[in-house]
Amino acid sequence: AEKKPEKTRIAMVVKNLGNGFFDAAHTGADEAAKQLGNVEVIYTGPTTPSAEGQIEIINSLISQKVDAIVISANDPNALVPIAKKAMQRGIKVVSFDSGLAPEGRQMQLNPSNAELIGAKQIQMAADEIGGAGEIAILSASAQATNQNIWIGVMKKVLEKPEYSKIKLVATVYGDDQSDKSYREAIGLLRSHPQLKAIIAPTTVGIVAASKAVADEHLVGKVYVTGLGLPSEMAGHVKSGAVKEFAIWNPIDLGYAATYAADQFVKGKVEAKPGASVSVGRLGSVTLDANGEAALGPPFTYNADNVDKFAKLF
Amino acid sequence: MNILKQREPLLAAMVVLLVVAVGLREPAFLSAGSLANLVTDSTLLVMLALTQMLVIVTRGVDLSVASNLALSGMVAAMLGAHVPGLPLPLIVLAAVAVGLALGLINGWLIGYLELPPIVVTLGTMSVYRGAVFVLSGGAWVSAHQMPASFVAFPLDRLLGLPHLVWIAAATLALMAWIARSTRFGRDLYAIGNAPQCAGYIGIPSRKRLLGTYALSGAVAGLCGYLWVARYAVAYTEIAYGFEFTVIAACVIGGVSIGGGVGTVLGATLGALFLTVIGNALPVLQVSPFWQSALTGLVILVAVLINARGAGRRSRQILPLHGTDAQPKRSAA
Amino acid sequence: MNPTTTMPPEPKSSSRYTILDRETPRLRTLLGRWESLLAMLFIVVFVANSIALPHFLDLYNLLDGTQNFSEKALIALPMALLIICREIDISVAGTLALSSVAMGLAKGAGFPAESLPLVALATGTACGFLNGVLVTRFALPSIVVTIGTVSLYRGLASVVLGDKAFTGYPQLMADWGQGYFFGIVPREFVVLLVCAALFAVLLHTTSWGRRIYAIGNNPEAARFSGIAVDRYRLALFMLTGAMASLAAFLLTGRIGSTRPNIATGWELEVITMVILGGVSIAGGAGTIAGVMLAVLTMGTVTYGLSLANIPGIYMTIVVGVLLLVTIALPKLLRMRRARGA
Amino acid sequence: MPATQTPPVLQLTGISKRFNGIHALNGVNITIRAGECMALIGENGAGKSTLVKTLTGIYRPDAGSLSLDGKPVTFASPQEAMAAGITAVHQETVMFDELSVAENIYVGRQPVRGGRIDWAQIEREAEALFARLEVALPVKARVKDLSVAQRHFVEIARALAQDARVVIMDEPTAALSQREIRELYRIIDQLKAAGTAVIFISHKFDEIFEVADCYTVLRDGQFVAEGRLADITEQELVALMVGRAVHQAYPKADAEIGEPLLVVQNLSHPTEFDDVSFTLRRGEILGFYGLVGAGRSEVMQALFGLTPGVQGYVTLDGRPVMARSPSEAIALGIAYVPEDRQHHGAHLTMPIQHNITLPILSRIGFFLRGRGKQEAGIARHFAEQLELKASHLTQHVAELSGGNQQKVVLGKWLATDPKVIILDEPTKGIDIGSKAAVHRFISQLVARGLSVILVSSELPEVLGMADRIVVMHHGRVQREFLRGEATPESVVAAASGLTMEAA
Ligand SMILES: Nc1ncnc2c1ncn2[C@@H]1O[C@H](COP(=O)(O)OP(=O)(O)OP(=O)(O)O)[C@@H](O)[C@H]1O
Ligand SMILES: Nc1ncnc2c1ncn2[C@@H]1O[C@H](COP(=O)(O)OP(=O)(O)OP(=O)(O)O)[C@@H](O)[C@H]1O
Ligand SMILES: [Mg+2]
Ligand SMILES: [Mg+2]
Repeated sequence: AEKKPEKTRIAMVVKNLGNGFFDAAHTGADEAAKQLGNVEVIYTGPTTPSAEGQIEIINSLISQKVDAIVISANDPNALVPIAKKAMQRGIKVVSFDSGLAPEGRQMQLNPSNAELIGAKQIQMAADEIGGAGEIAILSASAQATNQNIWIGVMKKVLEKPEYSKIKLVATVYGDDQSDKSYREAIGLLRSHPQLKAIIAPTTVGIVAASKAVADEHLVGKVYVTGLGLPSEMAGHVKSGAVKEFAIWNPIDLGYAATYAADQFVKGKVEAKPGASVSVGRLGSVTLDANGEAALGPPFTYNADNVDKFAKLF
Repeated sequence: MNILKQREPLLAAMVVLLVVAVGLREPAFLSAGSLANLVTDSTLLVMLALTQMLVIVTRGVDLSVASNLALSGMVAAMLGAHVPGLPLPLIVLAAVAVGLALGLINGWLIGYLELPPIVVTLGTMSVYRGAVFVLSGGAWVSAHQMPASFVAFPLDRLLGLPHLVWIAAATLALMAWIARSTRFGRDLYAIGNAPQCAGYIGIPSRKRLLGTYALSGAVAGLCGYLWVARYAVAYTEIAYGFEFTVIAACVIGGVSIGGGVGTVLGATLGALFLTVIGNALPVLQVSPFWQSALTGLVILVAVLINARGAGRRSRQILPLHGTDAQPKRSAA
Repeated sequence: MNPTTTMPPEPKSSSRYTILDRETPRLRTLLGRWESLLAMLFIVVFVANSIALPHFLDLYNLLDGTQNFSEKALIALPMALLIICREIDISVAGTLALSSVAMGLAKGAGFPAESLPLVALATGTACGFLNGVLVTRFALPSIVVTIGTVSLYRGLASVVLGDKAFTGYPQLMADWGQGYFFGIVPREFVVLLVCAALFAVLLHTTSWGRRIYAIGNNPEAARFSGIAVDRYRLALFMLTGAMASLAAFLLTGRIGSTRPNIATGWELEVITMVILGGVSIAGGAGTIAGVMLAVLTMGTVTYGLSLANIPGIYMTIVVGVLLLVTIALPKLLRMRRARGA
Repeated sequence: MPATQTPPVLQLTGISKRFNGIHALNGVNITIRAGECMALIGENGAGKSTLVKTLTGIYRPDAGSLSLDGKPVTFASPQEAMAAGITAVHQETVMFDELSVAENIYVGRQPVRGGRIDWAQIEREAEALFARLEVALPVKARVKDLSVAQRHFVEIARALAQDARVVIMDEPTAALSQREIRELYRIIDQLKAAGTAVIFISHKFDEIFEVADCYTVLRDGQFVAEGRLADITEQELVALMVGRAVHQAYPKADAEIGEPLLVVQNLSHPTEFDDVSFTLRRGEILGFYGLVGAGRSEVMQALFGLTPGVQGYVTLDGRPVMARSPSEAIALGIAYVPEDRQHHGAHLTMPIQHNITLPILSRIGFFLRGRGKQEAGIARHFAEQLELKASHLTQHVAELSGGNQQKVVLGKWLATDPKVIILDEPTKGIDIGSKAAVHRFISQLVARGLSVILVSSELPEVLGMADRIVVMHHGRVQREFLRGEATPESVVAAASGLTMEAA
């Protein structure tokens, strides 16, 4: 006895609320909705980044009979059953940023591809330390999917001859808690006196590592790089602990994912390899054999441009 | 023999032993800088463990400290970020005031409404944490938004020691004085030993409990500012789950969950012990996947060592065999 | 079997005092019961949600919504018994994680699907056994022990899994975790109802249950009354571990994967359910009906909020306030009445 | 001896206090005079302790007024009562186990000098206080290491430490030995001489007549009578209190004593007792006497399977037994009624009926649903036998007066239908009427062929009830008396550790 609302309702389910990255993606989603007209964005997510929390939310979204779910998953597998159920009930599922396993979604939109992201981070580190020396990785939790993929890529990239003088001495996990990340960073500095760079592919980690380096008076001796948001990193770029870091544009990512979801809802594309999906002002992307598509390379920020972008996201 | 039976010296020995053992494996750990960092790193935990100790002594528990810390820290960070030119002391005062207010809510519910502490603080823990999100809209306050003096204060040095250490030392002295030399403090022990009896002899239990949770809240508020300044970032999830670390520090320090027993020295050593573990594991390059399991094991071992002989006490009615032939038991 | 023998066969000496068999039932005492208050709260919340939310009053949705709390509620049942017995178990979520990991390992080792629940059960019970032994043998407070073991259990899960995950569980598990009876009632919910009934019978109608109350009421006197207090405690810890592993079985089946951070933070939610259900943290009081009403109320509130797309963190506020209000309100009213009188 | 003319210190007019509709106190008028010791007398549940708590600001009366030195006062809190000079030794122990003896005396009002508690002064004053009381107690020791009697002295010291106008003692002698009771009398005399008013509550009439000057009788929360003890006999007093005559003589029926039932040989424990041997015959009452702390309770608890690490040889009915847990002991037919009813005896927030059936649940059945009638029947049987005063069987034990709680505990153990019942201070805190009921009940038990071990610190009780008396001292059996040969002097001497020749 439900009257189907006329608007297309697209729910954006993020890893956790209160995360600057996803807030920016939300901005992008709203932009897409405005452009498309007749689209309503429901922005939601659990408080702490847990798969169980996202499952609860999807459950309620299914009850609400939304038209599409755009999700950054906390667990590629755990969310598959519920996502499948959603798809059975006619809801389109598009994952972005941190993906779902293929059977649980129509499409995965990578901000960039993992190869590019991994290579980029190694390259930034290499540039900062002059191509030789010890480096270490400070990640989020050991369960973070995309972090793990990037770390895998980084390890592979390091096998290349041009990086033969760079040695990865440790991978540690700060669980995205500032105190633990800080302590782990200090631990790295202690146990590896020769350390030249810390790569932190997570925003809590890169912030904590920068602070640790500054507090230990190692600015200029140890460089921090990785992935972070300009608004959160601006201070540390200024302090000198970070020379450059990278991130893709989360606004674009949110925009594109929402736009793509709408395409699926309208039946303009089908989820099959090789399909081309329009992503509005960003052109179009093509699905690969896994149903994945990527936007572009990550963007690099440094002292020259960070302030400008800090105001945006 | 007697020394071994006391908790504090044993715990102190364990801390020293642990530091030395880690130092043998990884000499860098014993460098002056590293040890100084260890002390600095322990400060927040020490401060929170001390007030938690007083709370536990009254047979209570304050599960809301970490949420309180996050909320006060967020208030401080937002004041720093959005009210330019606000003098630092005022910001700190605001953080303490927020913490105090939150502590008073706990204290009122527990003292005046006589509700069970674990339930009350379980509730306020969720509420305070949620309030951080509501207040900040979920947004971060990052380093560049905070004034430089705001961020620099905790680690700036006075007479060679960071402010953090001075503040912790002052807290330690204050708590030692409260616990040992004030009626307020002694009343807490009486309340913890026998809550009903405390009422019979005229101890104003309600006021005392209010004061204890208020103190716990105020210190959590202070730590809130110190935390966000030290790590130069404030967001909803800071110090998530830290309450259990604080309680674990107390428990390792010999503070009895059953109330009435606990010393300032013990709580401090318990906090130091956990800090050493937390710092040693990364330095020793223990696999990150082992860290949680090892921490759990260490807590259990420390608690077991603490508990030796504290189980069923038996009395001594028979004359002791040995030197004293005649027992002096019935003194009356 | 013949209890009349316990009565000495001699003439009844009539006492000077008359003692009624039971209190004359008064409506006010009945209405003043916690369960009645909860039931009313539940009805209010339910009706309010039905009016305010268009998608709420839909049998499919409601039944699906039960999946959000079924596993937690399964752990809340033995937790209620433990708390009635003056103990507490903070390590349940760690036990759950470790049980899930054990199933993953067993599956990897080629165990048949039917044996996986047994593997989980064995692991959970073993975890509970360790808790129980530490508590009873060394006379340690359970909150202290389980703060330690929760780190240990979750830590072991992380040691085994590292940065990987177990996936690809057999269909059997998905059937139980995601499946339905009659195509509409989630199996998990049925499991919960059956377990709740069993627990209610155990606690409220058997001598075991009576003894659990007695232990919580006064453990020393219980020991003096010939109750093997430590054995009951140990058994309850093991039961809690076992129920946590049942939850692990269902949850793993529902989400089809195991990571060390599975079910993080559940212990507090479970304890909140139990306390909201009117189980006294001081021991000796509480009912399964209360706990189930609290579970349903909390489930309805959170489901309503999520249907309204209110961020999860508001739910924690609502649940926290609910907890505080429900325990504070009766106290405040009583104080008010005392002052008015 | 001061005459009636001494001025009233404290006057109670129309004091009422209700608990859930029950009048614990109902319009009580009492006058308390300086330099006098007033005995407050009443059955269990008469409202004595409630009165004490009302006077000390713990409860606020529902109606009525207090006046101190003629001026109306109200006590909103115990501090206010204390500040007005009213202190009490409560019936429940008020002790802080982890604090030192000295601190226990001054807790809540420690002297502060220069912003710090003056510990030296506290210890000095505590020592001076004990010197005045002529009691030797280590002031630095923690209270948890003291014996029960020593704790009582700490409580008394606390009441005396504050130069009170009115000192109330609610059953202060319950845990004291003969000699310690003498000490207490002396202290009360000291107080009277100093012009302090003393309210003395006890169920033991010999004590009342010895120490008090006048009496006030309460019954069911109501004032019944007052007067000078010199003008009344014990019989009359009892009649006032109970509202009828009570046969106080120990109703020791000459039961037929059969063959040995419980034989204990060389029972030993590393720290508590050593080489304890005795024999209990069928139908016999074996008294166990000793000073408080002699280790009698420990021996009994060992027999009941509560104490690990016990060695020795025990036979019941000729079969070797050594209970390793209370449930084993219960199954063997041994019941132990503990002396500390609050901690070991009663489940305070459980219904009376569930308290009574707790040890016999396995006999009632695994499923209890539908057996409520049966449970109530068992409970009712013992409640009536023991003249329990309660409004209904599902009432919580906490709501009963101290003595009635003791009756519930007693009923619970009788319900196990034991062969041997060990009663550890069964009449401690029980009023005289009920005490007679308990004694009558004990007699009935042995008449039915049960054997009773009666541990008691009350000499008349042991002498009146027991067929034989075992006297313990410092964890060892000092001497055994037959019924005929025991005299108060010889028994007390043995309990004090004097050798037979000296006795
Ligand atoms: N907290 C309470 N709640 C309910 N009823 C109570 C409470 N305290 C006492 N009563 C009731 O008030 C009456 C008086 O009790 P009280 O303790 O004053 O008796 P008592 O004279 O001291 O007896 P005893 O000699 O046994 O100590 C009893 O009927 C008791 O059941
Ligand atoms: N210092 C103490 N520490 C712990 N428990 C004690 C202590 N003193 C007494 N108790 C307990 O209090 C109760 C009363 O002790 P009490 O002084 O009567 O000693 P007792 O050995 O039982 O002597 P008896 O029964 O011969 O009088 C006993 O149950 C005893 O276990
Ligand atoms: Mg009394
Ligand atoms: Mg005794």
